[in-house]
Amino acid sequence: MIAAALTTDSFLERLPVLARDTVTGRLPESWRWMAGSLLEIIAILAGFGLLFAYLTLAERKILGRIQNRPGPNRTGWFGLLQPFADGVKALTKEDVVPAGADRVLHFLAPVVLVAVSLLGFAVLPFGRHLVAVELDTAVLYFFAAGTATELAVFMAGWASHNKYSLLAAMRALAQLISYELPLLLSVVPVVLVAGTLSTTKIVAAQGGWSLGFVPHWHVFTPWGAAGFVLFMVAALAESNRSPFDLPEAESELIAGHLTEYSGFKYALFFMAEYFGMCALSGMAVTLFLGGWGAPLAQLEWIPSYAWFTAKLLVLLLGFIWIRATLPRLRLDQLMKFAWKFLVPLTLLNLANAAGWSLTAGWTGPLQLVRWAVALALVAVPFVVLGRTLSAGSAPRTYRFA
Amino acid sequence: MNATPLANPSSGAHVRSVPGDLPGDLMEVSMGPHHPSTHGVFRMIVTLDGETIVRLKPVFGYLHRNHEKLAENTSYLGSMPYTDRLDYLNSMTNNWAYARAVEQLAGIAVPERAEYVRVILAELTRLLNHTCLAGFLMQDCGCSGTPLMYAFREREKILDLFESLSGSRMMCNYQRFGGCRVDPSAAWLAAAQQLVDGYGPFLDEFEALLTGNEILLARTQGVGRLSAALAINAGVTGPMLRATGVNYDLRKVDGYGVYPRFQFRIPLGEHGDVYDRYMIRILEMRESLAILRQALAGLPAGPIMNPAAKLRGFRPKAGEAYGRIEGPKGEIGFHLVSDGGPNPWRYHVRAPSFINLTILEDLCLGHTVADAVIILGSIDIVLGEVDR
Amino acid sequence: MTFTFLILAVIILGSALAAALRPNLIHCALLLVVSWLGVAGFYLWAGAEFVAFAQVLVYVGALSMVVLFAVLLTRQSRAELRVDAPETRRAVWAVIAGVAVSGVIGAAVFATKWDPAPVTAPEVTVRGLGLELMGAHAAALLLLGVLLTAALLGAVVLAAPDRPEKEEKS
Amino acid sequence: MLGSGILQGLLVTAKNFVGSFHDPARYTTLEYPEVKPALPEAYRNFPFLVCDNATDPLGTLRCVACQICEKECPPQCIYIEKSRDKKPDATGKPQIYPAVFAIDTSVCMSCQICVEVCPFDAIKMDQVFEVATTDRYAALLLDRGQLTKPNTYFHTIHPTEAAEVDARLAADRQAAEEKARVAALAKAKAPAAPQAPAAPVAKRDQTPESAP
Repeated sequence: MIAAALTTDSFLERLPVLARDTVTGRLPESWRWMAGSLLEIIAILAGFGLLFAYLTLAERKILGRIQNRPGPNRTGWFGLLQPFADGVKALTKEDVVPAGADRVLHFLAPVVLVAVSLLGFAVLPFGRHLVAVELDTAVLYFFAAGTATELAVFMAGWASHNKYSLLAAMRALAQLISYELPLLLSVVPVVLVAGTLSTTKIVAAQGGWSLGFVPHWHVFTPWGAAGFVLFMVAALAESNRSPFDLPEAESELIAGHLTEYSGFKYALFFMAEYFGMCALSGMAVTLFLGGWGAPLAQLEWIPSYAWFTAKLLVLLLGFIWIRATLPRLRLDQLMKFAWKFLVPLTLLNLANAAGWSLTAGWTGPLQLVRWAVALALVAVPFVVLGRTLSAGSAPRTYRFA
Repeated sequence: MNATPLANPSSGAHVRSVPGDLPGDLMEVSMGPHHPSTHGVFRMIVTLDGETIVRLKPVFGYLHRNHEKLAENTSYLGSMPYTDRLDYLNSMTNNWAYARAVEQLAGIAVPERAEYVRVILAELTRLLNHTCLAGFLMQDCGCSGTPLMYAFREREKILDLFESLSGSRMMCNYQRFGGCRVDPSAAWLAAAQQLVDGYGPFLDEFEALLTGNEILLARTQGVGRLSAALAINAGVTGPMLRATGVNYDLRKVDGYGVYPRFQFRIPLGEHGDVYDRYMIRILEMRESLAILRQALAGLPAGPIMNPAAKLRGFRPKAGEAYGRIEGPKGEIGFHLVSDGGPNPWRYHVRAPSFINLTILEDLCLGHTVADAVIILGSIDIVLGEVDR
Repeated sequence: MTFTFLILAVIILGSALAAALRPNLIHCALLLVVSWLGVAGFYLWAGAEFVAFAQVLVYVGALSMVVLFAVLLTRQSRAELRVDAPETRRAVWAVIAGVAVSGVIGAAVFATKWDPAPVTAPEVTVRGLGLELMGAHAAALLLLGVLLTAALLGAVVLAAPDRPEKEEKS
Repeated sequence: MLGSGILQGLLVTAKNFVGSFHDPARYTTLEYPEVKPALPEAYRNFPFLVCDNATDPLGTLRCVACQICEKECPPQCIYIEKSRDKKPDATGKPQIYPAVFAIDTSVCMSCQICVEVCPFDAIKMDQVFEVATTDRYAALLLDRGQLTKPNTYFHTIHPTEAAEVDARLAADRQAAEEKARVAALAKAKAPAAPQAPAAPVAKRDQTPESAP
């Protein structure tokens, strides 16, 4: 932690770090680092565990309100105890393991999935001094941890020894692999412009405001906006959420690779999905929305971790909103969308970002030219590729007899 | 490769991996009868080559309640409440078809007011059925229940109308031979008018949510294509037939009841795929609204029931009759053979869902599992009518 | 420091050995992945973070899937996943191959002069790595790119429907 | 442009989300146990036997055990046993009454055909829908005592129909008395005439229709 910055910030800002230091202060020197990181782990687990619990409730409430009904409001005041009720239900439900199942893998799959999806939180800068692990290659670490989820999904599908699970495991793998490419490629422009893989430095690169009220967040640049949208679409697919929730497509393959799971293992899978969603949204906030930066200079007094949480919640609500509205893609359309639409767009976006950083020096009228070229590089391929993608399908007109 | 029972040493359970006559890499999956998207107890044995369907064998009969034999031992009036249970979504149209068949058999005249009320109720049922179908189809496509909930919200308003008129939301048992059981009150007619006025905006909102949706266009266009020739040979009727471009709607062909007095159009599709079937039903709903407006405006006064019609001890003269109407799912008809007794000698229901379902395999070949679910959804079957 | 090195060595070798001996091929593939993770841990222990996470990204993420898909697609049913019982004739050939390979590696190991490990690992930043890669080793990087695209095109050709008469239904 | 349909869809769901907070049309849930549903007057569920006043349910029971509803009921869920003795009905005429009148509510489908065919307005449709019981057999077989409910209750659940039925019954009773009075007058006016044939039985206006 940069001790100098500690003193200048407001008390609220330094509160979490102070809390940790007072607790570890009592321990002998050699134990202090271990205790400190242990506290951080507990904080992350508790924080995101609670966020997962209330995210499930928020999802059911918002879905309900969108569908003109209240959502759960019987357990506790306004349904606030619903997550704990679900947790108890998941714990008390019998854990059935099918006869032909491969017991070891069947047990390991949810454990590995949750463990891996938790790894991502280590490098996310939640606040000015709140990053668990200060890594030079943080972004690479985050996506390296993310790829292991495929392994766990495969283990779940294969170990259940059930036709539906096998079909779904194959679908899930194909989807996860083909959407990993646009996910990574949409992050590369940020690394290129920020010049570093470390998340704290990326957030620092987005500090400051120009013209008094426009923050230097990447999302307010043409390539940044395009990159943000592409990243979010790929994140939707990577965490098996709405338009891409093929693996557990309830209308076709019952619960996909989760068919043979019940009880707490089933709940673990959902916990992993929500952790994955939170981690990817956290990374999106860090890369494109200026991490814990405040949108306006005057709002600096609100602590940085409050800004991070606010942006995270906005993105998560977006996930839920999309889930309530959009139908599901078919597997081949999913693949076509990834390879023929997302990957070319992300590559072009990379070129766009390179051009953007090269022309950083231009001023005056050249600035307009720079913005025009960058916007054109985003809009034109989108429209062209969009037209080829939806070539055959358009709303039709009908004749009447 | 013969059927090698898979000897699994650890558990000793013998699992048949691949049925005998299938080449090596095919996999047989049974979808149903407990499956979230088969609209009731219906089973499809699907043989898959990877994701594409190679063979599909529909299996139904799980909801067979012996309706036709039962009718041979019940009086003509006694069978009327059972017709509600055929296509349990549209009891009013089932009642009307049965009433028409008996009226033709016994030659009973129907007063004009009753004919108008029957048209109003049939068109309300068509709105109800098509809205529900659109909701279920989107549910199969993957929207997590949102369009379905909007559809059910509107359906409840129509069911409230049926309940305040006939006493029950879905099991109306409302039509009698020679008219209707209860005369709709002025308050009921005002409520019906209000519903009709509010339905247009709902349809606009529903179409805004769905019809232009790119994912939906990609999922439904070109899927489950039905050719006009196959549709005619298989005896398919209703929106499925009109989606292939064949202009056949009993309301225009037979001109039964007072339909000739109303101006309305029949939408026709060209490709006959799932998207056309969905859009035809949306456009039909708008036409039903037009009919409802005209019928509610022109409703004459007068008796609701033909006074000469006898309730009990009804013994039509020997003979046979076939009464049919354009139900929401297609041509629903009742074939009655009477031997002069109080019970029909033979009672047969021509159920549109059952006949439309016979071509399920032709539509699904070459498509994936996800498509088969949507194609089944677009055929709009109700198992009560399929199995009888 | 040597204690963690020992643990890592045990993990890598142990899982590799188990992968060789396990009858169930899927278990072998997954144990192989564990050994790759061990190698990544080894890189972390050596302080090369970039290589460690690249190893996890490439091997545990993508390559494990290739191995698992290969295992699944080439086997028809679980029964044939069994490995045949050992026979003496194949054991002899295995020993000969083992001796040959270890001989070559042994020669290479003893031939090189191991200078004592430098006191501190060189301070390597990602920027430095990037410049190095793009500077001195640019040719190798581009060659690798060409190789991978060739592999990709090969895969596409292989995966294309080999039965040309099954034309795409309009 | 790709995605415009999706955006339109998202707008619709957003409108519904916001609407559910202020627009009652977009918030259709009825919290059942706390808020009872407002049943329309025509609502029908399970029949009940009407008796004219609550004090003497068996005495004023309108049902005369003619067993027409038993024959006409499609699922055959009504069981009637005639009484051996007679009891005077509303107009004082001795009538048979049902010794046993049971309806198996697990079979009854509330189709109200029994109400339609009953010539004596003795059976009407109730509006009770909270009928859950723990016993699967005996509790679902309602006997005469459980089925009988007073006419006042009938007025509370089906006001218009009850009023119309009462008017018709009153008119019939009045016509019957009128006929009885005319007959008595004719008998009194001609005492000298040869002994008039036995006083004509006051025929009720609504005799059961001719037997099939």
